[in-house]
Amino acid sequence: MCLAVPARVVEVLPEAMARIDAGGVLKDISVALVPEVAAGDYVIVHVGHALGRLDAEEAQHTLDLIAEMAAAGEACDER
Amino acid sequence: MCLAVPARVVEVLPEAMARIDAGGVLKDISVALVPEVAAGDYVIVHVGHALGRLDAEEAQHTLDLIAEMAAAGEACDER
Amino acid sequence: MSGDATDRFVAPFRDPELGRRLLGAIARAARPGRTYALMEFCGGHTHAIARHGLPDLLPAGVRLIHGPGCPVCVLPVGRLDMALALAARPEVILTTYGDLLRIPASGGDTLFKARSRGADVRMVTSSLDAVALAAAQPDRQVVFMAIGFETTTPPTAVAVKQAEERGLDNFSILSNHVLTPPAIDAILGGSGAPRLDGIIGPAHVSTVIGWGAYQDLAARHQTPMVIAGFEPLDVLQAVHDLIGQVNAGRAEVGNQYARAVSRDGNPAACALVEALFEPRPDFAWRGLGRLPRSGLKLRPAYARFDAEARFELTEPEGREPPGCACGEVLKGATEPADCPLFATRCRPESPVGACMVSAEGACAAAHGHRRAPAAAPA
Amino acid sequence: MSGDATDRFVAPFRDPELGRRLLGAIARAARPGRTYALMEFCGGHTHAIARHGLPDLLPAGVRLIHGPGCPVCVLPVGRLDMALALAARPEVILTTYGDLLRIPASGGDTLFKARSRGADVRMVTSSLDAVALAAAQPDRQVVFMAIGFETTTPPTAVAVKQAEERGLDNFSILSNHVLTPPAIDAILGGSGAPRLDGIIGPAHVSTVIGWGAYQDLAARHQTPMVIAGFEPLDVLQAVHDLIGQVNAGRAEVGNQYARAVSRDGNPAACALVEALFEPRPDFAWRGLGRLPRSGLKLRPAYARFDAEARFELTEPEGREPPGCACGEVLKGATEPADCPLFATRCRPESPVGACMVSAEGACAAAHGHRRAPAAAPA
Amino acid sequence: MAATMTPHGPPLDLTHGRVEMSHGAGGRAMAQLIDQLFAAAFANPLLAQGNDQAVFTPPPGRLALATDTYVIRPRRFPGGDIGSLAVHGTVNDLAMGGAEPLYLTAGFVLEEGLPLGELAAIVKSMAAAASAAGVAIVTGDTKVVEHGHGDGVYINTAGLGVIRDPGLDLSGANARPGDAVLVSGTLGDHGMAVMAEREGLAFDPPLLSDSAPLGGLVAALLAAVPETRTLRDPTRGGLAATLNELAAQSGVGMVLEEAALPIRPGVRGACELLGIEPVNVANEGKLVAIVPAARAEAALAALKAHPLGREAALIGHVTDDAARRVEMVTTLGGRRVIDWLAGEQLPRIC
Amino acid sequence: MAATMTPHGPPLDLTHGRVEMSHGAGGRAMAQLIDQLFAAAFANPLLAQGNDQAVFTPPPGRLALATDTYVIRPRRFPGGDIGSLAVHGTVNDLAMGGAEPLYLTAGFVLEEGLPLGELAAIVKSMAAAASAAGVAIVTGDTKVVEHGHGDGVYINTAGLGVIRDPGLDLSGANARPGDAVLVSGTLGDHGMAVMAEREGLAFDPPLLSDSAPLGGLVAALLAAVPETRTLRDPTRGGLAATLNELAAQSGVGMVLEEAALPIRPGVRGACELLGIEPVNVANEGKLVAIVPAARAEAALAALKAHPLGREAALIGHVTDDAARRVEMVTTLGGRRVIDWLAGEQLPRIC
Ligand code: SF4
Ligand code: SF4
Ligand SMILES: [Mg+2]
Ligand SMILES: [Mg+2]
Ligand SMILES: [Mg+2]
Ligand SMILES: [Mg+2]
Ligand SMILES: [Mg+2]
Ligand SMILES: [Mg+2]
Ligand SMILES: [Mg+2]
Ligand SMILES: [Mg+2]
Ligand SMILES: [Mg+2]
Ligand SMILES: [Mg+2]
Repeated sequence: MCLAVPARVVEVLPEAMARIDAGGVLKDISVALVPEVAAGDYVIVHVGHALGRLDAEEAQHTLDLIAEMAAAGEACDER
Repeated sequence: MCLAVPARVVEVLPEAMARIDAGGVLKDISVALVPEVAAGDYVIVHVGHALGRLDAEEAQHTLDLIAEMAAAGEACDER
Repeated sequence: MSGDATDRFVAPFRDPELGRRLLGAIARAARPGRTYALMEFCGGHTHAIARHGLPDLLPAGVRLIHGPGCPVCVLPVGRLDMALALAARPEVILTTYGDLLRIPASGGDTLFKARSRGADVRMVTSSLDAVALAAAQPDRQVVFMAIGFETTTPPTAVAVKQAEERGLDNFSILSNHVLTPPAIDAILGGSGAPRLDGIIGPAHVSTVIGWGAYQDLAARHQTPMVIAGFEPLDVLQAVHDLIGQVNAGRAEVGNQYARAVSRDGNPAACALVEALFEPRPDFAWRGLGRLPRSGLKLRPAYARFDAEARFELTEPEGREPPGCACGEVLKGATEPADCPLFATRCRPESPVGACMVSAEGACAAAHGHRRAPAAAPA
Repeated sequence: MSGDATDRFVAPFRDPELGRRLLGAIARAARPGRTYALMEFCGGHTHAIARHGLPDLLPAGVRLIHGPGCPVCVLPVGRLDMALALAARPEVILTTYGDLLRIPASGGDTLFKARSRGADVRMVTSSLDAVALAAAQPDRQVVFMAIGFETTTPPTAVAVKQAEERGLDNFSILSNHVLTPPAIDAILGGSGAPRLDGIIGPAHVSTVIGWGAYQDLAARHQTPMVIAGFEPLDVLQAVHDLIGQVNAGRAEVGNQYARAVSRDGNPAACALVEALFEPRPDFAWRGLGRLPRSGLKLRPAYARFDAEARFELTEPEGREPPGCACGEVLKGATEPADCPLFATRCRPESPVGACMVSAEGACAAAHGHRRAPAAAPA
Repeated sequence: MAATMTPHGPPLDLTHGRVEMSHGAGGRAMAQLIDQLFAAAFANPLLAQGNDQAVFTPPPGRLALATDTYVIRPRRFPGGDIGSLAVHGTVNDLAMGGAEPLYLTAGFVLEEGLPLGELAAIVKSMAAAASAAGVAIVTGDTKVVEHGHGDGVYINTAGLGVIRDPGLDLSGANARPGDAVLVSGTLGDHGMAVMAEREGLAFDPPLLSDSAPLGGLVAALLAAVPETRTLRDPTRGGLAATLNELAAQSGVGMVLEEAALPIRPGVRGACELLGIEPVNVANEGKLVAIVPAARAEAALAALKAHPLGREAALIGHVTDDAARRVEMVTTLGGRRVIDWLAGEQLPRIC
Repeated sequence: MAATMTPHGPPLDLTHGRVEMSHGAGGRAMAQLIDQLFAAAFANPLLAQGNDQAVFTPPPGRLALATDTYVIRPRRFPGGDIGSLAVHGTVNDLAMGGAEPLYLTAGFVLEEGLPLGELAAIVKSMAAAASAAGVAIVTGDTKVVEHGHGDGVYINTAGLGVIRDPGLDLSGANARPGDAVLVSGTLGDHGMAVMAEREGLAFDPPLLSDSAPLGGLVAALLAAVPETRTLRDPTRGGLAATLNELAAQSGVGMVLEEAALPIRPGVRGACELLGIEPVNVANEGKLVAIVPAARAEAALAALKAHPLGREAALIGHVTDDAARRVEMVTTLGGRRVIDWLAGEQLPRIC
């Protein structure tokens, strides 16, 4: 039920709709819940609606944290 | 459109309907147009309705007339 | 007793031996060198004549001419266009007798084509089926496309009466009921029609209205008429009788079909029709034009069952199929085979005109039942 | 740029090498001999864990327990019976998300079975499809069987708003929207549930309501919670973080899913839901019983879009499937494989309970994605 | 369609169960339907191969291949159902080529909502008909369409048969002027039995469809009259369509005797009532045989000696009419053309 | 379906005409449809025999018989239509048995109202596909059902093929523990191309159905690796259904490597969006091959050398799991069972 996928907004359309690209798949969805969205933004898409925006920097930050955590562990192992 | 077939009334049913036998075929039809009809009567059936009663004596009379007419002709021939 | 109605009322009237002798009597009665132009008014007779192969058997001087007595053949295109417009409405289920489904309307459209486009068009074999459908589908509007001569009007009247009694507010009829006497009057009095020596009169129409209904016509036009059944011996006996009247210079109404027809017909049926229907000022017939007081509509008291009132319909100017000689064929002025489209562009599987569709149509009879000339391969 | 959303937000969170190293870090973090009972609340997590085969990879002491976060699994049978009653009405087109069509209602009936009996039940993939259907079929009543957590409620609200703007009088919703905090509260505070060391918190629910919504719960029950995304590295990172909190004796709300979740969520979505919906006094959850203020209905101002008001529905006492342990499974009190019907009478193609139907159901996950024991041949 | 040998949950509920979309989705529900219904009823070694194709070594001789789809409504009718019809119709198309049926394929299009009990009855009837006709159903397919996109069940069968006699040629192009035209029994029984169900007609005495496999009758005829020119089963379109087809194919005409046509009183009566002609009504257990005139009596005797040919009749002869007309001498001695049906008359009789 | 050689009126109106009930009534309208549409497009000597059955002398070898019905919606989809699919699906079922397709039968169920122009396009596509696959459509049948009882057109085809190599045995029962499991290309292209049409999804780059005839690919594989154990086309139910079928039939298990599965990004993306798995999505131009482990590389090379196998991959191996499970090692190194689809997911994709 809570299935949602990341997508890039390709084009904002009239009537609070937008065309998105989710992994090479193009679809028209509602952006009524993210009124400030613009082309190029990343959003999370659920049952035909953008639920919120995705933050690419936060994604990278999370990945860095994971890498650090994993590395720290391994560093410990190496000790 | 004026296709109609002779049938015998097998049974008068409620609501101005009757079961008829038309050459071995049984069907329920309306007898609303021949209110006085009774089982054993012959009727002429058109688009699911009895249109009128058939008179077996008149049928025989017509056949007799035809036979006579045909015979009269042949009698003439033989002369 | 099973089958005894057939044994009494059908089989003897098809008896080959009696038929052979009756044909002999006709051959003897027909005066050599004289032509007897006899019109069978009814499509039912046209069909019977073709089905039993009678034309080949009659003497050369006896010519049978097909009349306009096929209700679907005479229905003008505009009335079919009305039915098509009704059928296109999403709330409407249009019901009608099967004969009508393939008749070409304006531009060659048909109710069958409408159905294939998604319209809800259903064939019924009885007017009461339409009423039952309305009762079963209260959220739809069931329209019965009513058509036919005096034979078929009483069953429609029973249906309307039944809808009234059952309190159905979703049943109505599109009445195309027409009357035979004005048509016969037009044929006998009109221009463009051949001179007729006699008329084989309606069978089941007369069961309802009685043979007396035609007395005035026969006298006025000095043309003999014999009411006849639809079996081959019925037709042959009527032919024999008409030849006799012609030879004797008489112009009476004979009743060959006494087993089913009386002078006054079925009074209960006539009264019911009279109570529900009234003549329109005029009604258009294919081939015969607009004939005064020749069509029936529901009386104002029954207007709620009248689809023309309920759906505010007006009869459009229909476009008759270009090149089709149906109008002339229906008057007996043209033979089907003389129509340039006959058996070439107009064929039973791709009919141009109504007369090629109905089993009682003159062109269909000519194409299907007679020894038709072979068509060129496509 | 095609595919770049996947490249940034999906693929790196499935990286096998990083995953292997993260699993190593978890193994090192988990104290030998200690058990970490962690509940993934969301069905989305249950699904991801099964799909990526994570349980086999975690250290023995780390136990993942499935939570009640599958909206179709927790829906009591009585609500489905209401939907079935609606679907049986001839004027109604019942629309819903595909997940719901196979869920057994009282007596094992389903919306799919209703459809096979002729009911007009249609699957939609967006709430707006239901609105579009209502606009296209003005003569039918389109009911949207709305279901889901805080994630799915805003899309329903958009649909109702759109129906209002378009002036549709044939659109309504049967709201089964429920709230996650009361369910987590019940799990952490209730009896019959296992003692939990930590909770992997909702992903997309939190996108809408923000991670701040769970702070009070974590503190009150002294149970750490980490909001996590639905990718395998998200889940593993959350597990690592929870182990760390447990080891340190902390009970905070962590936010692993920072790329999509903020403290306050999506204010526009929250405001819209607030404007249209209000909490019901209570709402029944399968397994958890009636929880106060845990379900949403439309506010009185929107009652004309509320199918319960429009069709005067009351929630019947549904009959839960006999023998099904879903209620216990949903609380984490029973493992699916310990249900006596699991993989014998209850199978994905003939499910007894909801948990065997939904792709996010614990029993379906256990049957389909794990190394299930082979069933005996029928 | 082959058995999947996969374990299933509880058996199909034939009392209350209905066909659902899942039964055609290629998953467990479909596998269960196939195993418990189709594979169980049609069981034979080739089907049990369980592959996407049945593999076999053909017997010596030429082979014949035929197909028909069955969409009849109602699905059950006096004397048969869509299942038995789907076997008879196709094995008869093989038999008309002188082929002994070997194998059938079966393709089902099921409509969501069909009661599983009714499907089981149809499948059982199909299996019984196949067994009686000596043919094995060796491979198949099941599709499910949404409610409102079918009519319960449509069945396609394709049949493979062997023609053992190397000299046999029964092509419809073989009719020659002077040949005799025979029919193996009464006309229109099937079509009228089906139509009567829809039109609310009953019969006294009852009327049954003639649906039957004709392989044995053909064998008997060919044994007695190996010179037989051609055979065809007058199904959809009735005798009129079949004779017009043969006349066109052979470039000949035909003349029938109306009085010679065998027609049951009930069929004749129903035709009068409905305004149709017995020659346009479908048969499913009759054949038309054209034989050299000199062999007409032998052919008639051979047909009459077989249980399915007891009411066989010599109904006319082939002419050299270049216009390829089929004509009929009426009982009164007139003549008329027997044409194809122009449009529709008896929808869904096969 | 054979040409009737009967004269007709004006030709079919392919611009405005629609299928009417009369086109299936066995009369003139039906004869015209068959002559002008089917017989014209499928023209071949056997069809031209004009009989109820096609008669031929089979080539030496064993024969294979297969059937499928095609009810796909939409009828046209990127990369094909129901006509080409109806040829590919059935010749592929023959090819999976190592049979070279010889003849097809074709049974059409047309819904009243189908535009004749669309039917003509489908028939043309079917004829082109048959010609490309080297198979002749030799007999057929046409039924028309009322509006609301079909979905435009359903097509059944049955196929007869010949297996020329007397020693070839590709039964699904032949898989042995240790064998390699290969797939001839990317998974799910057909099912997703069809589903996307219905769900309003577009693809960048565009996604086409893989629908194609596999006879040539099979011939290339068998030439290189005659020891091939078994072949099957993973159509409805996808790879998961096919492997579970083979596992059940051979009494073995299988283990796949998730990372080895060839899946186009668009298919993967659409699966994520719709919440389905590529292993459950249908293919119509792919095969699964199971070969002895020692021949895996040769088989892969043979597949990759063929235009229809360029993206072939070795995806796993056969195990001796008595529970006949198909499992997958996930990219992270976990394991899960790859089960049949439980219910419906992609209705009407074939
Ligand atoms: S042959 Fe056709 S076109 Fe000519 S008059 Fe008759 S119906 Fe009209
Ligand atoms: S296995 Fe089935 S019956 Fe048992 S708890 Fe799960 S859903 Fe309910
Ligand atoms: Mg008349
Ligand atoms: Mg969830
Ligand atoms: Mg056939
Ligand atoms: Mg046949
Ligand atoms: Mg045949
Ligand atoms: Mg199949
Ligand atoms: Mg197959
Ligand atoms: Mg196949
Ligand atoms: Mg296959
Ligand atoms: Mg056929």
